[in-house]
Amino acid sequence: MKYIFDRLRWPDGLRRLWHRMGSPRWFYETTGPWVPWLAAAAALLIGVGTVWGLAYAPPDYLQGDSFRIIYIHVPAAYLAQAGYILMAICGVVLLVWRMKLADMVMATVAPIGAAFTFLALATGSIWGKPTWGTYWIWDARITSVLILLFLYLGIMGLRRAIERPEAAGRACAILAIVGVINIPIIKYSVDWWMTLHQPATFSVTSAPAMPPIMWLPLLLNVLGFNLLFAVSVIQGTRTEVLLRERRTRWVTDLCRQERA
Amino acid sequence: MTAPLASEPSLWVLFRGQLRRDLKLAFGQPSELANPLAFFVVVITLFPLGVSPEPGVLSGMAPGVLWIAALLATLLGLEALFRRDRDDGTLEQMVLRAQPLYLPVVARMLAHWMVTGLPLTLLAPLLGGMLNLAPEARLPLMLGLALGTPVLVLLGGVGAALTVGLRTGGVLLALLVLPLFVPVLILGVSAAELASSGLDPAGPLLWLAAGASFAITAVPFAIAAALRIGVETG
Amino acid sequence: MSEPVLDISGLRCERDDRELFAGFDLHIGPAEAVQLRGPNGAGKTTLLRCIAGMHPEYEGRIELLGAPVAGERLLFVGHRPGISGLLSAADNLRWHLDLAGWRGADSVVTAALTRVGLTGYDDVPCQQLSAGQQRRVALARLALPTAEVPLWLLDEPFTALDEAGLKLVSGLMADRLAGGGAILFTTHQPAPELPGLSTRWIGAAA
Amino acid sequence: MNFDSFGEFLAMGGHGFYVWWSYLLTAVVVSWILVWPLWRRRRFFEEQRGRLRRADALGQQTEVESNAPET
Repeated sequence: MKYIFDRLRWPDGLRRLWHRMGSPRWFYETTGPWVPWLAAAAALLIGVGTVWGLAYAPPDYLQGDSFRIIYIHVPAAYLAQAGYILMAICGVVLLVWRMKLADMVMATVAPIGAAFTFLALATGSIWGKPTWGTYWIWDARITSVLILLFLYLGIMGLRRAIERPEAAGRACAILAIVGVINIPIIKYSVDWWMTLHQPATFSVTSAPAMPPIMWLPLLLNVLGFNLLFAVSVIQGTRTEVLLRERRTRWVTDLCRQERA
Repeated sequence: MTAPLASEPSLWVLFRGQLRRDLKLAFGQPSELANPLAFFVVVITLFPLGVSPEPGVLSGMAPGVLWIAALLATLLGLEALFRRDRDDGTLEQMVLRAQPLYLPVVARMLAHWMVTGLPLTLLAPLLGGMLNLAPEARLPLMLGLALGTPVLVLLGGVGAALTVGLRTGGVLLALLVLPLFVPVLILGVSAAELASSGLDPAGPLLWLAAGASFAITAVPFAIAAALRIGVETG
Repeated sequence: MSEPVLDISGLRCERDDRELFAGFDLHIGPAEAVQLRGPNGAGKTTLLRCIAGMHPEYEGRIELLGAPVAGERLLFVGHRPGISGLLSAADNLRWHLDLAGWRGADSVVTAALTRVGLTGYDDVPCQQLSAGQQRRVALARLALPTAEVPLWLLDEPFTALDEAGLKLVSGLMADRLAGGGAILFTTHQPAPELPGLSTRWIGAAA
Repeated sequence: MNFDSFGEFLAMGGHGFYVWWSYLLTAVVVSWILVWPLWRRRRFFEEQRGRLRRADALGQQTEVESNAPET
């Protein structure tokens, strides 16, 4: 893969950018100014989307007002999967190009992704109570998300268990790649299994043809949560950069400045 | 400058040598060989005692019980898979010397499957009979296990390789690999269930066959990469 | 001077967040042996593992015959014997031949065991042998035809050996040097008499 | 506005309990996600500051460990 990549004709600028991106210091210094802007945009989008969704969108004709949980459940469920895929991509970058920064991103994404997975699971379960009359049902979607949570916990456990950070990074990369290949297989097998056992399950999120006044706030929240995810990953990675590079000159100098 | 080897290195010798060594090691310790099988039988015995001895109830849950017991028995055998080799240094010799590492890894997993997955598969119809499994489900159950246990052993091998140098191995290993076992469990159980309700089990069995061929091709690379980490420093 | 077998330059290596050595250079030519000396914890073992590719936390250049190090072109004897206690000496050695894909006959195994003074112990499980005998089984790998590789890395090859064992190992090393190989080894014992032997200090006591 | 009064808004057509719990939980988890790295970062700077102060007090060279090359 690296062989193919190295032999493609990349524009010089892109190639330089790619190599510079490998530098944790570059990441730390470049992304610093982005954070307030991203955070502000995230707050705006989520604020508008949530208020709109909670107060202005009409109730669902079947589920009434409980459907308003959708405005956080869907973004959380989406980020839960996106986070795992991001980890696997970082894993490939780490294994192929040995880019330390990819490992730092991967280490940061794991707990954040797990948090969103937990959130998707919890909101889904709370939503289940008014919809199905019980907090827990072995619905295909919820079951897959639960397994996804186990996968996240496995990666976090593995990273904690391995002492050398360098080895922990590559071990997690392997596990993330194996896991990401498995995720669609798990999802389809669970879906298929559930339909085999309880045909025609009432699916909560496939309400037919939502009117724009209902899906626009959802879109806003999905975008907003994406930015929120980006903010927390960038912040977390910046901290991770400092911790791992604590013995380099530039971090020591930074600590000195902070003191003044 | 240096004398060449007697001839070009032979990949077949590499594969066969590893397989022969691992089988010798396995059969050198009959108790370790028998433990996962005994566990399999004991777990299955618990279900009629813990749930219900009613033949009707048993036959309904037989495929699931047999598969979960097989899953746990596989898991039980995984922890020691690379540990002894790591401790006595043979693992680092294998990682250093074997070229490509893929071949001895496949041989290692094949040997492990021959002493765990294969006997489980052969034993399953007998225990299925004790659980009142429908006779027409016997063959699909065995086929499912024959195709599914290699996948379990391979995926488990990744977990075992990743945790080979760790003190907290056992529980972490279960957390790492059990979620990955889910599709195999579902496909294996549904093949047996479809057959026992008189339907065609070919669908899930074909999926299992596809999964097995993919796993045999791709997963040893992941195991090899994980083993390289496992022998580093320490 | 001929092309070096092992060529290390500007090597900097850490372990457990601590720098062991930096700016380390070492060149070993054919038929040369280098004894690595230094206090405990100086990084002798880590250096050997770096070269063998089993310690990735390093910066610098390590080349074997002008190419990145490949495991099949060196022979590594570490603290761990590389011998399975449940298998017989012969089975263990046969496996080491198999690992290298060696097609030849099994007679070389018997020859190697004879060379290390274990005639007749072929089929005894290694764990039933004494510590010194087990050490000899591990070192019998040096007498196999697959040991004819450009570089040997030996970590404390003389521990747990008696006078005769010591002679035996230095004899094997001398043979390899005569065959044009290069050897890098560590030891706490006084170094044996070897042609082309030099000493290299590592760590504080330099 | 979809609701006639604030009370109705809170009640969410009888589903208020579920809706508000979900949003509260989300608020908690999201704030944890955002605060945790900042907290870690602050703790890191405090630790480093302590180390630097100790190094300065000893009057030694102030480079903590200067052997790591610049990246």
